[in-house]
Amino acid sequence: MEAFQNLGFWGTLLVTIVLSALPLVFVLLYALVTIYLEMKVAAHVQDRVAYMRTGWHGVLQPIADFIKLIQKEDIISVAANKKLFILAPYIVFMGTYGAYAAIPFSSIFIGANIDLGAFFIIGISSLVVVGILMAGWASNNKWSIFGAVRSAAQMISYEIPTALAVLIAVMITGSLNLQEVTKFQAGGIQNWLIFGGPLPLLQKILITPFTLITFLILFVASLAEVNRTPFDLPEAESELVQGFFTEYSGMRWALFYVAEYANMFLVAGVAVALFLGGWESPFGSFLSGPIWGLFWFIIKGMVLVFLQIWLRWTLPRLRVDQLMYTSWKVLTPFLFVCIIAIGLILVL
Amino acid sequence: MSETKTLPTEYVSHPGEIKSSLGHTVRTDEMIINMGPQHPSTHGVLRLEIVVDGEIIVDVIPHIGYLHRCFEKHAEHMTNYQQVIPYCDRLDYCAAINEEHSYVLAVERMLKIEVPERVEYIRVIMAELQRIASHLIAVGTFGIDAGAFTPFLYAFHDRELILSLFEMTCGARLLYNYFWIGGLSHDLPPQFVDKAKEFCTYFKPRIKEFNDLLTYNEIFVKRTANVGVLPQDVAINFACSGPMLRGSGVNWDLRRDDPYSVYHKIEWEPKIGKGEMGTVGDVWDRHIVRMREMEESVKIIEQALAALPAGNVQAAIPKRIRPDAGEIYARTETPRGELGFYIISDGSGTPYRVKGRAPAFVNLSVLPEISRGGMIADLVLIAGSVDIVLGQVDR
Amino acid sequence: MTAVRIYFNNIWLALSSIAIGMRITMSHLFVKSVTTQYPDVKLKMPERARNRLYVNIDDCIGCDQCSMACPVDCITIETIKSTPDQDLGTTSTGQKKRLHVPVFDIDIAKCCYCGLCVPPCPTECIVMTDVYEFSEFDRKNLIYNFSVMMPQDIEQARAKLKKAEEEAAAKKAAAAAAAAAAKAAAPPAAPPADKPAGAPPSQQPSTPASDTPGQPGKS
Amino acid sequence: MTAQEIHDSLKAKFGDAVLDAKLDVMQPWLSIAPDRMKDIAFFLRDDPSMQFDYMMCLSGVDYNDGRLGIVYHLFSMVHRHKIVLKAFCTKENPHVRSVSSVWGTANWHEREVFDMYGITIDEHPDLRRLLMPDDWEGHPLRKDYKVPEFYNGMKVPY
Repeated sequence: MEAFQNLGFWGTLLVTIVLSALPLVFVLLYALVTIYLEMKVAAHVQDRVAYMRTGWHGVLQPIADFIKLIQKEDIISVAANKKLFILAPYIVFMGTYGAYAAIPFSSIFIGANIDLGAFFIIGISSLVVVGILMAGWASNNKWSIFGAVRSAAQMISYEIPTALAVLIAVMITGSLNLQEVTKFQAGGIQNWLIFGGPLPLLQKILITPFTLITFLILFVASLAEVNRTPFDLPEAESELVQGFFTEYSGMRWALFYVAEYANMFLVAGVAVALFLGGWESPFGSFLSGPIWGLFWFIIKGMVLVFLQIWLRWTLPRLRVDQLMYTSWKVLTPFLFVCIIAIGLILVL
Repeated sequence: MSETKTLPTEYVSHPGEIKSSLGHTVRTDEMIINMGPQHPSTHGVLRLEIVVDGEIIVDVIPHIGYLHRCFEKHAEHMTNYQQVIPYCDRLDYCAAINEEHSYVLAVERMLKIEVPERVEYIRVIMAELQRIASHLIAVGTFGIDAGAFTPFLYAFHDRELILSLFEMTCGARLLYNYFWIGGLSHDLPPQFVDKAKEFCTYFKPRIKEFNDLLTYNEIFVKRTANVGVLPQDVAINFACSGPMLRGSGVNWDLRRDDPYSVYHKIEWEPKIGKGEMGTVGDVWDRHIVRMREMEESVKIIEQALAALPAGNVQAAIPKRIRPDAGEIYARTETPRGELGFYIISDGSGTPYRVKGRAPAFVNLSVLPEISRGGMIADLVLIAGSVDIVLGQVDR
Repeated sequence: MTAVRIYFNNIWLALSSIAIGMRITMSHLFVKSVTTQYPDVKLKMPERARNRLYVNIDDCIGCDQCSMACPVDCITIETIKSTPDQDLGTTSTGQKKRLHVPVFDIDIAKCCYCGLCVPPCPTECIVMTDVYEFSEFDRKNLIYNFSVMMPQDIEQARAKLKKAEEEAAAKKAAAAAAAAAAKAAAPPAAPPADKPAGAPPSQQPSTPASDTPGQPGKS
Repeated sequence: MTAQEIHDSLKAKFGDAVLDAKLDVMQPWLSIAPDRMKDIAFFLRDDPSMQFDYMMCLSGVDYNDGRLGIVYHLFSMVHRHKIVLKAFCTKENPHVRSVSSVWGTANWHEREVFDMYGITIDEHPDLRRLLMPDDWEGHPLRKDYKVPEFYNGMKVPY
């Protein structure tokens, strides 16, 4: 970013636009890939083959789907609140996409290298809740409002464990800047925060079980944040038809869809940056560098995304009260224990 | 048969009692929601009018009849008894053989004819294969209701294998018209016995895998245990049958207790719910009863295949079937429970009155009793555990 | 204490059962899929497959048995009696055909594929084939006309039958008149001839109607 | 208990409410006065020697001689005996007392009988049509039923 310091107003504007569009390109490409991946994983897990007709093994199917969605008629039901109905998908997408600003893709590429990166991500992704509530309310459909209210309750509940897990990483690294957190974990796989980070040996051995648990909890909480199985209650198709986007179709629906997939990578990215060494190579300085950094970051993120997909096609769904139970009575207390333990170990 | 508790003199349901599954009483404005007729988890065109208090169900009012196809009227207007069988198939399209079995049994009892033993054995094999196929749909879709999609497709794959066996035997995959009055439409094809045995050996580990993947999954257990508890006395009072009744711990199976065909020559036992994960008669119990019944069915099939006698597959019956004037109620154990046919004959070649006592219809009528106080997510599971087939409910 | 144990036990159960589930799904990820790519790959239908009905109209004797057996009334058969001078040939089973079959329609949209029409057929001319792909854009196309009689042939056959019947009726009337006359003449008379008009036709030589056998097909 | 014994004890207790009986057929049946149906049902369910706790089936029948009827197939899970009860009523005045407070399952069955045969079930808690639409005219399973030409402007016979 330092390279673009003195470019004048127009130059800065241009650079800003280009730089901020880069993640968008990434998100769209990634969404296509992940939709394909999800369908293929789902199919093979279920002994099927999924798309086979559009291109080699159906690789062009997500694009075909996208074209179809663009062409679809834009339906807004008469009883809907039109303004909010139209606005909601954009807000959801904005909430997700805004958070990409603070995701460190590589040592030289981060949208906005702000010192409060982790904090910013937690804050801005809460905007998604507003969008979802808006969508549910504006649809004027009882199932939609159910989905929206469930979603709001769920996301707000699960922000707590997420924030606490982030807090633990921040305690160890001493920085909220994700770029700094990543750099802290340089030097290979053994220095990742999930294995205690580059601490003295005794501390590292003591801290490792707690960081492992923290990472697990962060992952579970992030599943709930993105409404994935087993926490997909807001859009539980067997109960609420399609939840808050029952009434949406065509491009608006696609926007929700892309936002959901973007969110999947977002939470994976946060977990990677905090606990899995971000863009650092797992082999120390071997295969490291800005481009390799980007590669490692995306690979690590995609592994977590694959894990989410894998879980989705394995597990049944929780009930609302069990969802709350998991958050408040399991994840949060465990994290408190972890915070205290890690704090004590760190001052040791 | 376990002892039944005494009921109050006049049984009235209590819609007023609301207790959330969280344990405390919550009161806010009630909302009426329509679930169905087009809803992913009503298994057809069932409409449930739900009065909810937040997510907690105050009352459920089922509305049925969207799939009413005038079975009884049709049956009265056929030209002979044989023609009713294809219509019987369509009552419960997931377990057509069992429907045929019940109807054919009723007519044969009216005619007072004995069918050859080979026919009885083939009927048992087919009925049990069909029971497995039907239970596979039941547990598979139940998995979908709980949010797990993958077990459903595993179940469907195994079901396809059974359907292929049927197709090989009688040419149809779903609606067979295979049991005819006094016999069968075709004898078994030569390679059937081997293929069926092959299927049995293949299927046993699959049940275990299904159980590991879904039944004993902790999330699934927590979702289903202690939900939709159907007490024994209510189950009997509402004449529930099949896995519904056995799930409530009543040791009752028509195959053993009102014997027909050759079930009495085969070693097997009915499976009942024991409340392993929660209360006796909860949703999980009904699910596990189905899972275990499939294992029993495999046992029955294996024994029947081993004991299959040679012989004719059509008893000597008059060309024109004319039972003496009279009436009969014959019942068999279908995957969903007791299916009875009440047939009145006036001595002509056409049935005067055919009433189908559909187990899904009767089991569904208890739904409001067991779903009050649960959540919407519970209702989905309870409705799934009743295992309704709307074709049978609406006839 | 038990509450604490249950709490941790639940967490353990949840994690372990999730792990078991994930192991199962992962193992299936690398198993060959069981589905077939339908329009490209088709499963072989078994011998007894019951799908589209086919009528070998050459063998049909117009006995109406299949139509009677059908529980959904999807078979419509109309027949015209042949006059004895016509030779309609025999079926492949050697049975003599006595009826013209001007209409043999099967509404395959109504057909329920129960197979009840197949066994009653005395000449085994109605069979269920293994063809299962016959969707149509127009419902009318699902009414299969198996009869191969040309309209003019039908007309001709009808006319012939009518003529024969009329002649028979005339003969009957003449016979009745004769009988009545005889009755009038002699009081202990025979019972009056009051037979229906559709009685067996009389002997009347004429040219046989052209019978055009051909491939039955749908319109 | 055999059908004869059931018949005798009912006769002893309810006297003329048992109108008729046919005990020598495959499934013996008793004919009950329709207005006494409920009392007899309670007796049959609760009497320790009867305990007919399971209603297998409840069907309406049109006998095509001016009579309509409801046939109750009862079964005891405890004693494992069966009995068939019949309640006849006339087409002009079709009334039978409800047994849905005795056997819960009778609720829907009786609604179906009301729907299909037009027999008014007295004291039924929720007597609405079950299978047919609420505004349907006529009772389809009666033998003299004529299919209407139109229903809400839609042609009925397809």
